[in-house]
Amino acid sequence: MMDAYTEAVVIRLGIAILLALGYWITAATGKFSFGHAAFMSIGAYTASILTVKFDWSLETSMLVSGLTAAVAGAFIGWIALRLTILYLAIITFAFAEIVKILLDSWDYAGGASGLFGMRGTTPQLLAICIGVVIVYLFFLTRSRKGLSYEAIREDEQAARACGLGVTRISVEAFAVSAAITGVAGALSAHETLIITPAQFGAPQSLLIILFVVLGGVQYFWGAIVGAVVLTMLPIWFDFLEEYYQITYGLLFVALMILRPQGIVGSGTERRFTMRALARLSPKRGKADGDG
Amino acid sequence: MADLQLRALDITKHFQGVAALAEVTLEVERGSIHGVVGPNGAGKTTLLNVMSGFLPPSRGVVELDGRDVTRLAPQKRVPLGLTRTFQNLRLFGGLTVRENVLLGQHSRARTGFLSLWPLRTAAEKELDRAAEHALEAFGLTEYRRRRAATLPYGLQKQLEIARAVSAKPRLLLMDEPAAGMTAKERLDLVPRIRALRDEGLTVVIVEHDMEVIGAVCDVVTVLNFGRKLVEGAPKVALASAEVRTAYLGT
Amino acid sequence: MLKSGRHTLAPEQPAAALVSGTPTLQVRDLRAGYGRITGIDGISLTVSAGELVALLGANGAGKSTFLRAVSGMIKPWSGSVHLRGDDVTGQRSDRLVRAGMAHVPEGRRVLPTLTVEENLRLGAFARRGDGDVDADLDGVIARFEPLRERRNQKAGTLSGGEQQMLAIGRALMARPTILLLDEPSLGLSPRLVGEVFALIRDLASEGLTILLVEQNVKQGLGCADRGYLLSTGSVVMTGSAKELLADPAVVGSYLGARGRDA
Amino acid sequence: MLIQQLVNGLLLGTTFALIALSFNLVVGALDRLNFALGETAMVSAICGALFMSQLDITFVLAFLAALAIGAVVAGITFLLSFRFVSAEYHTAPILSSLGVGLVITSLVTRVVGSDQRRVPSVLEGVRIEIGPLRIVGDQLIILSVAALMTVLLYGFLNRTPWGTAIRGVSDDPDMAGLLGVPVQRVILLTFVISGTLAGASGLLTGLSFHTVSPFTGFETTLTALMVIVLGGLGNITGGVVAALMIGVIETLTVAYLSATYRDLIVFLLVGITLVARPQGLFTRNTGVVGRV
Repeated sequence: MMDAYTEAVVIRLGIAILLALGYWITAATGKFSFGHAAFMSIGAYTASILTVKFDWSLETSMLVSGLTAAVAGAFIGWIALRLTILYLAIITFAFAEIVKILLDSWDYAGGASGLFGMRGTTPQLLAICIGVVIVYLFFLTRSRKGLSYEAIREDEQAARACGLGVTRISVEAFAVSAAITGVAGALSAHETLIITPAQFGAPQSLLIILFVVLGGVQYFWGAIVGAVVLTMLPIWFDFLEEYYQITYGLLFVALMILRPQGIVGSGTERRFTMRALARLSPKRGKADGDG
Repeated sequence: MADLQLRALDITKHFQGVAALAEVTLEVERGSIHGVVGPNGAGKTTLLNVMSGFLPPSRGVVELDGRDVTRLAPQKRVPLGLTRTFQNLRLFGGLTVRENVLLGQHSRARTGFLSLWPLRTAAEKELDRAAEHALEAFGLTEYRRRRAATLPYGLQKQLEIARAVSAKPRLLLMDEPAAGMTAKERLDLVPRIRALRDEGLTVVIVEHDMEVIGAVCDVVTVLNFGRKLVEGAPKVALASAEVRTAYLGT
Repeated sequence: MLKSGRHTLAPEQPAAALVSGTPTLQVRDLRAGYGRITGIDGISLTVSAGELVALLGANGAGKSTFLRAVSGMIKPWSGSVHLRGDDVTGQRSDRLVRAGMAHVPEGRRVLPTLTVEENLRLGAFARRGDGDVDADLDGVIARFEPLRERRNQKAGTLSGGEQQMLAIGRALMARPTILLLDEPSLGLSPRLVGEVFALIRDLASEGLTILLVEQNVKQGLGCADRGYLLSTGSVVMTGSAKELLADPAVVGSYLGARGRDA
Repeated sequence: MLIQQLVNGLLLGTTFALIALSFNLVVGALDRLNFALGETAMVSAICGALFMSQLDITFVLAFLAALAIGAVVAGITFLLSFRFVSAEYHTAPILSSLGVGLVITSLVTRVVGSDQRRVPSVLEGVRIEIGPLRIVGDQLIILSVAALMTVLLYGFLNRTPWGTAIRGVSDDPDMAGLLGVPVQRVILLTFVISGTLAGASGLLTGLSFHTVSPFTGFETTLTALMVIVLGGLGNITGGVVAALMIGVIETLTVAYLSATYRDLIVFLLVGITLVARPQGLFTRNTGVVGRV
């Protein structure tokens, strides 16, 4: 058994990983949402209402959360994904704000003062969720569907010419992404034990983006790296807590200038890594030279 | 009656009030190689974009095998047997050569919501073999793992055709396939296009290069200022007085 | 492809250059490219005052890359560019315009939402405050008569030929000492191609120094004093236009069937 | 009563128009959004308010200072979030300007505290009455300053060489460079002008509510985004018209429905517009949207 503190850290870490993996799916198609916290809050409120007011089990409520978030994601995706990246940014941005306003004035769910009465979650449940998502991503990235995500990220017109239903594929990716984010929201609500609309504001959305952008979009495990780094940093350096906004802000700025492709992966220059690896390990270098 | 595979009827396309195409009709016979030529700005590429679904026409109807496809999105025309290439290459530069070909097969593969189960069906194995064949046929096998963007220009052009053919189309629209090619590459292009036709493909070529058009086409349509000028066998059409005027001035 | 690597037909410096002293444009051993892909691999070239020099080669030979590296659109990897004796290697395009180099890129690139007049005036941006801009504007419009009635029309609505005229006229507004023209005939009908080359000849006969990049060897050499032939990023042959046109290797490799027909 | 609300709405709309112009200028120059402009407006407003209340500086000077601060902040944002960020990554400048926004907000709360600041009235005692309509001094200032700045901007863009250069860079930056236009300097100029407009909008909005808070940056950005989407991304005139519309709609909602529904109704309106006409209500600035 873990002590309570370790357990809390592990759960927080797990939720961050789940959020990052969920976001990675839409980022893989090149579509960046700026309001994923909205799907988190939809998931959190759905699950909490079901467990607190209807006494459902967390497992079932969690699945319903995922489904609700997926529906919301499909709807927003359908509006926004036919348009350009800037529009997608604006619409998702605004969507998160609408959800916040609606929750703020929804008295049944506690309004601005929030909802409480949840009974907690376990690291095991979280581990199962992450496991399922990782297995899904493992197969996804090796399938034609995963390939079509990359194709859309590269060139939408060419993808259309190849017969790819770009909107359908991106909406599907967006909905799956929202579902996973919704489940993460449900679990996080049962970890914090009280949820308020304010928790799911723009800073939360930005944090989720930062996980993936820091990690890199190229491989899904990059997102895990980003989530782990950004969750552990404030725990290791607790002085960051006070300056977290400035830190995150500066992190965004520095990252975009120095490594917009993230820690993991090499962006467009895939071969560059091979060269870097070749330089690091003499064996590989030789093999490269021969070939 | 001629067996028409593609009909573009009275196509008109306005861009901000300026007509790029005015009531142009193009009838493509099954199994033919149909050339579309004309001076720059004549509306050739616009016509090709309308036929492939990348631009909706302001007026007019596009029929594929007798079916009205005017409002159908480009990706929905692919399963009906229509694919295209682009004037300026549109490859997935960051993906490998083989992945580009696999994407060309998209409309033939299962891609539904749950289609990522790793067990591969016989049909999918067949597709993989088809991809290898396509690579082989276009001389790309040795580059299959290279990123498409790193290929030399000529091979990129080949890859684009290989990708388009991988959808097993019955009709291929080619937008200036000879653009940017050396004289030698242009000469190689002619038998290659003929071979596509001999495999049962109908080909529509938009092209600047009269030599390629003259050598390969069964029928040529000449456009000028968005209107159809002449149509007919290349020798006759290209030699007509109207065409000489359009190209050379008085 | 040519059999031998380098095939110099004439001395590097023609008589004209020796007379006028410092060449207008001198490029030495320029290398440049995109990403990791080499576009041009050590090109040296000289254009003397009043000369019309043609840079020829098939697509992908590196002609446009060369012009882009010379005019500051991309940073050269190594080598040097001297404009009237001053080292201008790797300088930004707007500085080079002020130093007297005007580059009309491939595809004309008029600014579509600006009017014809605004396009022309922007061509003289570096000369703001110099009172002759209005006079030059009238001069350019007099030269390209069809632009007169379109003066207040958005440039994006012009035809291809008109856009090419506007692009050249706009470059002249900077009062360049050297004009770089990248495939001015691209995408124009043969009739318009004839007009554009007549214009280039006129400009040259008025004494403007021109570096012309062309894919069409016959047209390009037809109006040039000297030519450089490029293949896969290097100069494979150079000489006077007459000599190059008469060389069977040139005719064989570059003109192909087309050249014999024409 | 309705007339009075309409006029109030138009007045609110003029401040929106300034911030929308500010966003649209950057969209035109770079096809990118500067998500820190809301915070830029906030900094200018807070500083202007402090100058007026603490240092007893007249409105005119405080306003000019707000413009200057907006310009400087936007210039810095350009250097941090755009100048050195690779153009290959479309979302990169969105993220880094959001980052700059976060930093601005935290810096302001750290330096001057998170209290709301009062903006004293200007031209007290001045009041125009036309029938039932009443316009007070503050509103007069807002209206005339916003109108003046809009007219000046139009004149600048259409009648001066630098204005033409801004539009040229917005069409095709590489080509503009080949014509001798110093592109990076022109883009910096665009950011500076856009910051000036944001600063003006910030202080004028503060003047209309008589209060400014360091947490309004995000809200301002959101409103501006709604306006420019409604008006067509990058369409300068469309943005101005949409701003006036949204100003009126917000005011009427608050007056006749409830303040809670204010944002909701605007969001819904924009959502419906997008579904029906993705390019916005007005014909877009061709080229820009296609390239974004």
